[in-house]
Amino acid sequence: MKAVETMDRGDALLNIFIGMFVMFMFLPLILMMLAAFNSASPPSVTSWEELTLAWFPRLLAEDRLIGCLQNSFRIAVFVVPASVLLGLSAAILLTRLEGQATNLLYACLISPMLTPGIVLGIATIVFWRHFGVGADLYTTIMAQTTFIASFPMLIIMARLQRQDRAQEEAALDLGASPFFLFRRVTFPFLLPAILTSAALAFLLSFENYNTTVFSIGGSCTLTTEIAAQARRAHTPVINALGVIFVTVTVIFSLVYTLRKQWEK
Amino acid sequence: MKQLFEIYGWPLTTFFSACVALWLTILIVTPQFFMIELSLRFEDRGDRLTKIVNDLDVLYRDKGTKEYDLVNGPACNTTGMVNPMMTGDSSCAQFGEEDKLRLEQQVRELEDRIQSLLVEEQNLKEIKAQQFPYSVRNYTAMTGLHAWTLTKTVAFALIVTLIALAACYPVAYAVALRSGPVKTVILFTALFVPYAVNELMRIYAWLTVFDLHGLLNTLLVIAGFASFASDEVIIWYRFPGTVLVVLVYTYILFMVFPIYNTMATLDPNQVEAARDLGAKTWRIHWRVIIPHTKPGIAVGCIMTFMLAAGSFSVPYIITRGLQPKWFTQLIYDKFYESSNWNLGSAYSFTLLLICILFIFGVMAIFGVKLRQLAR
Amino acid sequence: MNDKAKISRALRDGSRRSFLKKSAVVAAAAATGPWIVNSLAASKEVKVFAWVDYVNQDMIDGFEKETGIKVNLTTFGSNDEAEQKTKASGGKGWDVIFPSVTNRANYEDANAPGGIWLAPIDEKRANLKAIIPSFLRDSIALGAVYRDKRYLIPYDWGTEGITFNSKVVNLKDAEVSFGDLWRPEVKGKVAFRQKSVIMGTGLYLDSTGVVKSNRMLDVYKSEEDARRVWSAITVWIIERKDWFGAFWNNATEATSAFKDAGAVIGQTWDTTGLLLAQEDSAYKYRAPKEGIITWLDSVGILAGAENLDEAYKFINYILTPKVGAVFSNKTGYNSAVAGFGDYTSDTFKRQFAEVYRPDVLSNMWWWQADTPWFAPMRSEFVEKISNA
Amino acid sequence: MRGKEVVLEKVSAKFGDFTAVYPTDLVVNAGEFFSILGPSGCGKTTMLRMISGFLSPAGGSIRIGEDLMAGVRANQRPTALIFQNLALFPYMSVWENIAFGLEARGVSKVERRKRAQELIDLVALSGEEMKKPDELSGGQRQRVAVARALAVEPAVLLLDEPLSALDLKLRQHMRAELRHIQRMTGVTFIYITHDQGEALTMSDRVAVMNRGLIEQVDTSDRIYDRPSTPFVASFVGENNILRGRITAVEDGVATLESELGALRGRAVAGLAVGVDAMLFVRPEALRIGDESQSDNRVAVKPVRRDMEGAYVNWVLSAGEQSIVAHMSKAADAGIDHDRSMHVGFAADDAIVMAAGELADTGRQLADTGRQDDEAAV
Repeated sequence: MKAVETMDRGDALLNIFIGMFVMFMFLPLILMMLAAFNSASPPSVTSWEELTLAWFPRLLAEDRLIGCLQNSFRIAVFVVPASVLLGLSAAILLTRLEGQATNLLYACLISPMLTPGIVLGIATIVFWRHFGVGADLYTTIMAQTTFIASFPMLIIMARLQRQDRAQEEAALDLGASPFFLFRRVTFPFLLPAILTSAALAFLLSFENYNTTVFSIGGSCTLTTEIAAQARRAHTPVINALGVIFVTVTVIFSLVYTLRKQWEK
Repeated sequence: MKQLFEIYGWPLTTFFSACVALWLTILIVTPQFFMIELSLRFEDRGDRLTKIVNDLDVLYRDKGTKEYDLVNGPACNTTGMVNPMMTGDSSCAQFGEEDKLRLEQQVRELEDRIQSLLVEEQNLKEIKAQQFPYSVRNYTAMTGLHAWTLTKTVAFALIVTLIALAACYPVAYAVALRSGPVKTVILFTALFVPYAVNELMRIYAWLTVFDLHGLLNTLLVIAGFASFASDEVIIWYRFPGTVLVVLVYTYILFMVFPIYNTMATLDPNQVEAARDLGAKTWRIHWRVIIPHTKPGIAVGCIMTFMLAAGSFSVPYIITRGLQPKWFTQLIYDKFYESSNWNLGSAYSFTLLLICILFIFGVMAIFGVKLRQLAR
Repeated sequence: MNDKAKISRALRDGSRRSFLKKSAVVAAAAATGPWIVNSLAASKEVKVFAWVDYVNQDMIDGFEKETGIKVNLTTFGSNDEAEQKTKASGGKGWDVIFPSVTNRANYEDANAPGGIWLAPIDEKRANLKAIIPSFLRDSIALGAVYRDKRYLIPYDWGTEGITFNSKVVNLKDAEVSFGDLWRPEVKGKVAFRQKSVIMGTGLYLDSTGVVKSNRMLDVYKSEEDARRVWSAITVWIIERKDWFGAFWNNATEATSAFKDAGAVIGQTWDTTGLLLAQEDSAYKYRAPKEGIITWLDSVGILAGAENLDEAYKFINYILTPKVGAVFSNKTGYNSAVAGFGDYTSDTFKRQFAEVYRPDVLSNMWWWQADTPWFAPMRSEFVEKISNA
Repeated sequence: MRGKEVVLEKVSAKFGDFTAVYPTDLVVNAGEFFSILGPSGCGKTTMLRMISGFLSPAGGSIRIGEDLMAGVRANQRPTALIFQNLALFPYMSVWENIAFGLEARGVSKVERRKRAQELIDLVALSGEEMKKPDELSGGQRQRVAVARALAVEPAVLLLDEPLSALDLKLRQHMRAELRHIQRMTGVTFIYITHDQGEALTMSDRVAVMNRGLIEQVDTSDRIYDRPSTPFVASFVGENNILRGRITAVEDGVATLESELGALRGRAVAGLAVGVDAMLFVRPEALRIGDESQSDNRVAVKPVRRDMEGAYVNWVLSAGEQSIVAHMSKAADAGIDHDRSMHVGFAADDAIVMAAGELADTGRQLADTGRQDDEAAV
């Protein structure tokens, strides 16, 4: 990238705009985090009472919140492998098949990404009710997998397209059985993409709300519980949770960015 | 297919195909089909059958109370704190033999009426089962109020998309083409952090701004336009603008990253070359950068529109019930409040259709193919 | 794909049934999924689906100590939510549920086994003798019994009256009215539930003669009457939309309407008013002279309950006078358990005497058993109010 | 000797309507270094893929040793393929790459290690065992690919232009190395290339292919000296092409009436009087100025003289026709540069055949005369 040598007025304006944009993105988050250290409840940054860390241990006492958090993990435990598996299968099929039918298949498999989450949730509960399966964690797993699987599909497809197909042929030619070939050649090649998509699938499952709230029936996940609490009387306990969320995210982003820079 | 078999062998190929087939049928196509099927069934709540069921209910209740009296004698409050009289005629009066006979007679009469109604109920049920079950009444019967809600939701989503596009283009441009390597990394991280923070948390964060004692009102008080004491502060949650702002905030990054990703693949030398050839800034954007970025812009618009129009979390949390409902909330109510899954499915499918139309519209405007969208 | 061909063939033949059967086979494999997910949960437990404030920690601890059965609690904020989630989960998610007795009809569903998502109460296992007899009797008329079988046991009753901050609006106890919500000085600071404000305001408009409704009993009479009464009331309310300060849908939201959203008066459940009054004596909860709105809640067992023994144990536990008193002390609702009053706190007794004066008790307005048109039409008008 | 013979009978290949290979009969002897030479798109890779099992022939049968290959999948054939881009596994070390085929056959790790080491020694890669392919030089990677293919002890090794990615020096070095390895192992090598230098230097026999047809199968010498079609003559080595009409065929010598007068050369079989024909004569067979001892004489004008080092490249013109002649330094010394002169050649050094399709490279010959360099690009 070319370094900008002279700063003209356009650049100055652009920089101001970027500054404002970044502030817009961060200000609410910072305010929310600050309120977690204020003893005032409901959370506030403007009526400051007392600096406190008391809201953090209170998190552990929120049995319901913890229960919902466990549900989030339970769901992810199924959604992540299912999505990666479906995404992987679709990516392999789409890369290897040719013709118009492939385009149609591709359009179908990518459509859940472009469908509003609530529609997926609704379709799922309507479908499963026919088989006597009620809305619960299970339907949420199904609904989430429907669209989350598209993401691994895209990631793995991108990698597959960069694959040297001669490698697979070479392996076959050397006497590898198709299964051995997949385990020893294709899978190792796809592994980075598979890990990335697993991480992404986890994030998507963990933070999903719009699909989940329509498909989960009477159960809860962390996000539905946060929404429920945010809607009614809320205490800074949620803010404390927010501090943890943001901190974890920042740490991960930094580690990720630094590692990428390091690799360069 | 042959190639697949050769490389992956039939067990793996069958397995992969089965996975995709399951995904396609059980998760994608059939559920949508079931939803549409449900939306085409109109539930008539004013027909004769419903009335009979209701009448039966009343008769059974009447009979039940009388039978209770026959067994237990007249109910009378003997213990407990208080007995608020509900039906008004319970008393502790003695229960004579004559009353008993009268009651038994009444119970028998009730039973007769119940029997005849049960027969009619059965007949009507059989007739109903034979009728053609489908109609489009769930779609045509959308009330003016709901149509207005839908229009408003779509309009809001469009505005959100436009604002996001206007705001994100310069940001993506600055990060992708206008910054040195270090600044790019910093900016990218700065954008990535809010993007990766839980969506609900980002929405929740705005409560600190809009609350009665939140940032906005405090600023107003400091500026002397309002005061907490006399309760002259503004209840921000009442204004549709709050939903708009938070929608933009929540989904704007789904616009930034697609645009950034495509823009970053542009060779900066192209821009330099255009500049060398004497092109003005706007012309460089119009002729070089925007054409290159088109797929990214299309994806950004589609994602932002779809997320904004389909957002349940933002209106749910931000309006706190003080504003007219969003279309998604309406759908939620149909499912979880007023027990009309059929109508809810119809509305849900309507929302889906609008999104599909928008996608095709954007693809036509930008001349982008579906394959190009996924990156 | 093969499956696609199957679907289209099934569609062409118009044999939806056979198609469903075929997809059922396909689904069978996937349907083992719920079993796996559920098996992650603990074994000996009772799953309770209750109003947010109904089952408190003391009750859970007490029950677990007495029986060793774990309580798995899920809460709901409204009858509608409870009904829809029950339907959505196929009556399987929970064992014990707490519907309002008048809402029993909403659990009927053609998709349910036996036509209703509730299980008939086994009167040998449930300790019905613990209930104040008049509740047991009158609950039949309100809907606890369906086609000769009892599905619900009265659990508690409560009221919906007026809560107000007496420092801001000072009302005389005997003259409180549903009309006070619309006084000029409380503009923009009124809290209410859209669903019930059209009943409370209806009672007020009936008493003043603006909208005649036979004390709102007309809305249960027929669809036409319901439409006439509710539309008139809705128009009247929407003309005063500037009065809306906060909407609530459950007890916690109602409390926060006063604490956070700046409401000074509201139509609330007794629990909200009484708990606020315990914290700040400026708050009062009073019965309007049009007749306080009264409801009877109940406890039942879901059709798909998996832990029947535990469910009956739980129900019998909460139907003991001591637990009834714990419940009342914590919530401000009134237990339907005979003899619970002996164990209630002095505050509860005092507040009860303050609110439920004899004249109030003789002039209560009871929610009636739901009719088929009631819920859909009410939600239609509620939408209008929400969208005003 | 562990190589096996490969026999193709009426083997053909089709992609849709396009025929990539016409029915072909071919016998590659056991332990032979056999090359298939042809321009890109001639069907030679298709041929290779049919032998290796990645493609099923549209017709005909392939036999390796005693076994018919119909229905035998690529991973079960006694062949090993070396890909143009080598297709080494980037996530495996050198020795793991080499031992891959053994691993696929379930050979124990100790045994694999041992076998891999033998091959590493054979291809002179000791010390590089633990490196990953991207840490190796081009030549080293080449050797890994060969060792990897040999590890499965194939009866036939198929090589798909494996040297094309290397630079000229390395390529020449690897030729010798491949030849050496082939001799050491006795495996049948079938080598595909468009580079005639490679084919001629390494091979026992060469097949020249054009448009899905094998035009000639012969030893390198005979391919060069006795091409049987115009294509082979123009594709392999440099040749001057003189067109004309046959006026007589006697005792295996044809007379051709051309713009430059009557020319005589050896006639290929079946040549008849009156047909349009071509006479091919190698540049090194031409003599300049030496008029007495030639069967053919053509008057020419010098156009250019390029000093090529070992010889001198003369570009001459005879009317419209451009003629190239290679002179040894000694012979060149006696040439008078300034006047018009004659070139002559013995009838035995020229070949006359019926006019036919020529290779693309033939046209450029007069201008460049440097096919090696071209191939290196």
